[in-house]
Amino acid sequence: MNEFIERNVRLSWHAAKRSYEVVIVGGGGHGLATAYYLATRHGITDVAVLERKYIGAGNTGRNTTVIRANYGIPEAVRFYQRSLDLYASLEEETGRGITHRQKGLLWLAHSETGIRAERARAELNTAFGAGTEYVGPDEIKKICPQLDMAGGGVWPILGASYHPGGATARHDRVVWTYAEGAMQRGVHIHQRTAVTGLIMDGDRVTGVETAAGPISAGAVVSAVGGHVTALASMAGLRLPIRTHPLQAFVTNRYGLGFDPIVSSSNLLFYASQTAKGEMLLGAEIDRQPSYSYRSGHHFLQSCGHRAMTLLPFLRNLRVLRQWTGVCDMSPDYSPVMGKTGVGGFYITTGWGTWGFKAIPVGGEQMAELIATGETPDLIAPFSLDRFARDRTMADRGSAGTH
Amino acid sequence: MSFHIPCPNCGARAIEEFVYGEIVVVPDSITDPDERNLDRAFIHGNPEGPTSERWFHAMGCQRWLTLRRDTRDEQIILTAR
Amino acid sequence: MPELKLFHGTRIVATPAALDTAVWPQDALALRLAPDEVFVTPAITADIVDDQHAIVAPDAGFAGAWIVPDEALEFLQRSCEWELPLERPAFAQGAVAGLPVKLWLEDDRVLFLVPAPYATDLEERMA
Amino acid sequence: MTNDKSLRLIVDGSLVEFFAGDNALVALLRAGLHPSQGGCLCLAGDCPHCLATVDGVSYVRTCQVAARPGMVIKRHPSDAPPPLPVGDCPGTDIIARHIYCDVVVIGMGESGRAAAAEAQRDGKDVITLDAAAGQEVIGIYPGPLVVARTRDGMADVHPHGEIVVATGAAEIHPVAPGNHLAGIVTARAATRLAVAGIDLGRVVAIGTPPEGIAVEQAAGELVRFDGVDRVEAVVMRNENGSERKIECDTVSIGLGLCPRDALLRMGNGLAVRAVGAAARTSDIPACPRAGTVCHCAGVTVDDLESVRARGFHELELVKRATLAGTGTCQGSVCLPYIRSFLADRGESLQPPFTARPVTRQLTVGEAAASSYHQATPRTALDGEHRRLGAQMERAGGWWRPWSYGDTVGEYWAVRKGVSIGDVSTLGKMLVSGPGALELLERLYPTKVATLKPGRSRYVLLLNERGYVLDDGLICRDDKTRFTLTFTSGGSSFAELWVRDWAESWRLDVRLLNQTMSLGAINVTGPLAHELLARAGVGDPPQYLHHRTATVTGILCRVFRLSFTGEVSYELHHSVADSVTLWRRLLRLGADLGIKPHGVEALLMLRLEKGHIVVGQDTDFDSTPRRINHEWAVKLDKPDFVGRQAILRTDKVPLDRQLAGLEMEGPAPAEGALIWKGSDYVGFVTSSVFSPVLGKAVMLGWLKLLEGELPAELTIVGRPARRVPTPFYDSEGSRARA
Repeated sequence: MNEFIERNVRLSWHAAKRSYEVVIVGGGGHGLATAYYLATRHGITDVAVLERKYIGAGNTGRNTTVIRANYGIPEAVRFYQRSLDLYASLEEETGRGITHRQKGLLWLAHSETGIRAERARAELNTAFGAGTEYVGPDEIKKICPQLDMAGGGVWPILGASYHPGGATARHDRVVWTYAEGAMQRGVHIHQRTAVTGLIMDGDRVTGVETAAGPISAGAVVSAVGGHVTALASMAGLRLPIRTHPLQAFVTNRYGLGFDPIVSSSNLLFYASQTAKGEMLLGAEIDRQPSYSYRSGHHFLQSCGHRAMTLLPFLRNLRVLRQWTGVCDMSPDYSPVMGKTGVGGFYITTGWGTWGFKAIPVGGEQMAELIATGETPDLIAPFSLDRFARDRTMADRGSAGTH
Repeated sequence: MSFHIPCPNCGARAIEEFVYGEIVVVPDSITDPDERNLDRAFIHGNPEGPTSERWFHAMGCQRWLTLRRDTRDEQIILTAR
Repeated sequence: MPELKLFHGTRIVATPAALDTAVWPQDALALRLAPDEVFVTPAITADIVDDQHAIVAPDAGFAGAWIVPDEALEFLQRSCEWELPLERPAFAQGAVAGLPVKLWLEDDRVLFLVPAPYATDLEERMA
Repeated sequence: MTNDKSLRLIVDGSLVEFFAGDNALVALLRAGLHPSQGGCLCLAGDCPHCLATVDGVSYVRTCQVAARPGMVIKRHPSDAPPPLPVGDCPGTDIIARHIYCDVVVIGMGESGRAAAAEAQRDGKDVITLDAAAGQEVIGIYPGPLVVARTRDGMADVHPHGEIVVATGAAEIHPVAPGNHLAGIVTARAATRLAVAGIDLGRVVAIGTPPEGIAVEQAAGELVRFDGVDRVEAVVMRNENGSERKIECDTVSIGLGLCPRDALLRMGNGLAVRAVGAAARTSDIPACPRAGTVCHCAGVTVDDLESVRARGFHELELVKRATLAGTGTCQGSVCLPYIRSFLADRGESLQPPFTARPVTRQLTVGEAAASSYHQATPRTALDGEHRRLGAQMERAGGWWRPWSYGDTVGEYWAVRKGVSIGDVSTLGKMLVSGPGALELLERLYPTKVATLKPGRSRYVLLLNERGYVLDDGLICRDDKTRFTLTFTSGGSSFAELWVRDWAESWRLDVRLLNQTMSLGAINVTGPLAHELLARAGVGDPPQYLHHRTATVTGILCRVFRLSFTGEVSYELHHSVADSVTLWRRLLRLGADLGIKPHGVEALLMLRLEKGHIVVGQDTDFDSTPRRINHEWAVKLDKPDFVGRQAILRTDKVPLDRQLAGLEMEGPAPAEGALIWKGSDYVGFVTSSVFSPVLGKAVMLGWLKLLEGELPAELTIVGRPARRVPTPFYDSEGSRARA
């Protein structure tokens, strides 16, 4: 008996119309959540989500499902804590299971400077509403008995910040829950519908071109991952985004027994056990920009090696599958959301390695922006024009892994 | 993703031996000095297709090389010193 | 595996043409690290290179050891992800055991050099 | 084949005899055991039914490993995945060997042998990898690279030419109620088991019969398998709709072939070619009516129907909604049926799932074979520090002595006597050539031309965003020759940066990075002159001057500067001389109370002077204005890297600034938040209780409130004040003494 078979969600597909009030490009988590919140919070249901493959085919379905709010700047801590809270209540709100598990997240330090950084993270997080505490070796061992505190004699574990709110949820179920919730309220979702151009009226975006013909829209939202530079350029926008691959792998299924999410600041890997029982391991992004989904052998070797150094029980686990997604990295490791300076065109991008965590809050805030025309306070710091305003959101708490 | 980069000094080596360097191109259409600087500092061409870039062979000769690579499939088209 | 020792020599940075035409002492080993850089061991005097702006610096920044070919190749087969040159003698450089290693391959011996700060790591990884 | 009684292995704690040549699966079947309680066995590494834990490794395909005396096999639990290992799994490091060749042939069946022979006839250097010989290819990667697990470690095969996939085809399994029972085998497996001497009893064949075995052929459509644990009968439906039950001990399944082309698809875009059965198109079996489709995840035909009816039509969505195809066999068994099912329900025949590594499983330990940690460099004095009992830390990318055990004592040695510190980790670079001056003028925000030979100057290094990348010194040696220093953390990056610009501007310069060739020892404290005099340098350079000198008989370049606030001389020398110089200085200064100081004491000393540490006190968007270093930037100079960005950002009101802070009592932790009333205004970047001042001194970020930096603040609940820096010796007379 497979408890993971989706038995509740019902997707209802519609024929495409020629015109919608809002067209959202990209049927991943952010696009679907935006549609869902437009419908549920603002009653805006004349909405189409256009997806070039199938819903969740891009980075939402490829990510490693960590949800956390232990970021490095107050603006980000507040933003992601809101997401953490929305995730925690999403099952109750929708009546659908997203396999949400609050697990706690350990961020390990291996040097004096690392200890200082994790203490500082705990201090900042706590002040802005995301519970994080500094923990010493004894507590670390209690939270995750599998850790080799000597770090294989190479990277001893000296301390950690512990973020009890750290959680995971099944990525596909998040996608389907938002898709179903939006569809139920009348939102159209069109798969296999790639956007090939933006329709401009003067300097305003008024619709999109697709292989099946043009669709006009009162507002167009780019919620694409990986191809945002090309899409934005159709509106004459140049973006501070570079797209990098991010790889991960899972082992076969084993009995549950690895409770927290563990991350190492120096070894740059992270590990958790999925609800299915697979050990899921990831590491930093590939350094070269690329749109290739091809997996590399060096990643498997290096990530496996680093993980095994702190978690020696991994040695004899068998690898099941490795895969690759692509991450749109911004220069300051923070998202880029909101108005673009081009009328009728909104953007949610720069999701780097932190996009999954932000799906609920990203969707909620984008929906509010589109519905009201006013940029909500929570996302105002993340606007595209912050680079020109010399107000970058440099966030060391988010750089490059998960 | 790992692939090999043909270093003109050392020979083909795995990408992990190198450090990536971007070649920034600011369009001529941008003429205001501040706007040119803003573009140069933050904007990325981020092309889906062939792109020119620099790689520093940190594990070998410790020199830069220039190459063209297709970001869709990682094919290397051309290398120069 | 023998203990790695510092190799005393001279680091020269000069125009490629000046290095191409320089004649090194017969007993010296000249490793061309880059078109404009050479490491000569043992140390030599400055006036060999025809470039008034050349940097000629005494250098003991590499630690190294000569290894018999069988041992060297056995180690390289598991620690070196790139193909060794076939001709001898030959100079080659790149990652070996995750470290920036320079190799001088002769018929009956192989010289391993690594920046001195990585000497301990190379010794451990060769052991 | 002889039955040697010494051949025993252990299955779930009991001894089981096997024959020489048996694989582990045959050994189990010979003993009347089924490795996973049931399911159609293929004996070819395709299905998930022979998985077991072998010698501590779960998910091993027992048909792919030779039985060995003493081998310990545990069957996976029938109702749950195998348990997560508890505690450490000791094991020897597995080695990966790199092999170079022209052509790789994967699979040594008939077509593989032919392809290998043909390549060899063409004079190619051929490597063959055959799963039957224990060489299991786990993936094809860009490079191209073929990675295989072999009996003596991993093999990383790098072909110059093509990769030939000759992996053959897998047999299609049955989907019908009862297909979880033991006693069902594929036709090829039936033949192999018979050859191995396993008694199959009465064999009924569905579809293509096995070779070399007497069978009863079952005609018609498969309805179900009957039995309790083992199959006892198979029920078939005739063309006229009537059912017929055929009693049996074994059912042989010959329902067609599906190419083992995962490697071919994984190598898409690389020089990969399939031959033989691996190149065929897949047989698509009839759409199943009932039964388990995916055994790895436990997905039935009803489950497929249920998710399809609720809008999951895409093959990938069906896979994700049921998890069919995501288990150990990665769709080998279920994929033909899911495609058949969706085609039957009116969708087009959809292409197979994306092929991803790994195709044959390996352990994490095997995956990590011959992988190395990024090494942390050590200075030539590493051994000295350890002998002195230093707490060694990774700092700025190097192993450095954090403290020798008495940080405050080390501190006072600098403030009142003399101390030495290992600063070999600083970046050091020589620049020479006609273009050297221009390079530095364009690279640094300071005026370089005015720097006289023999003089040094503190400099910031900026990027094109106008952010501070690093700081250090420019030291002029002569008209066309300079020495540059960088921070320890910046040293690995500095060479890339300088070379990139020199090339981009096409300047005629020579660059030599001496970071790893030169050691550096900082002699600091009011008695530093005295120590240097004893060391043979009676006329040391003036403040911010440098020259060559022989120190204790060792040739050094002596740079006078100060990071600690006291008189300081940095002695740059060959790494070959570091230990000798260090020991001689300690001996010469013994009666002066000399002590070496570690990084922790150094961080205290510099903080009292208000000196920043790039990376600790700066963030990656720190402009000179934000860190109060506008004095180091000469905007009246022609262009330099970062100039236009500073002109641009100067037009925007300042939002925050790094400032000096002080408070009574113990020092708060670095990272402590700074409040103005109930408003958050920033955080502390550096913090120490100053022994000489008797109060806590700090650097920290402050937000401007209504255009002003707040002055009266609260940190860790206590009052604090913004104050100018330096905190100590604000005139700088001690460093210049």
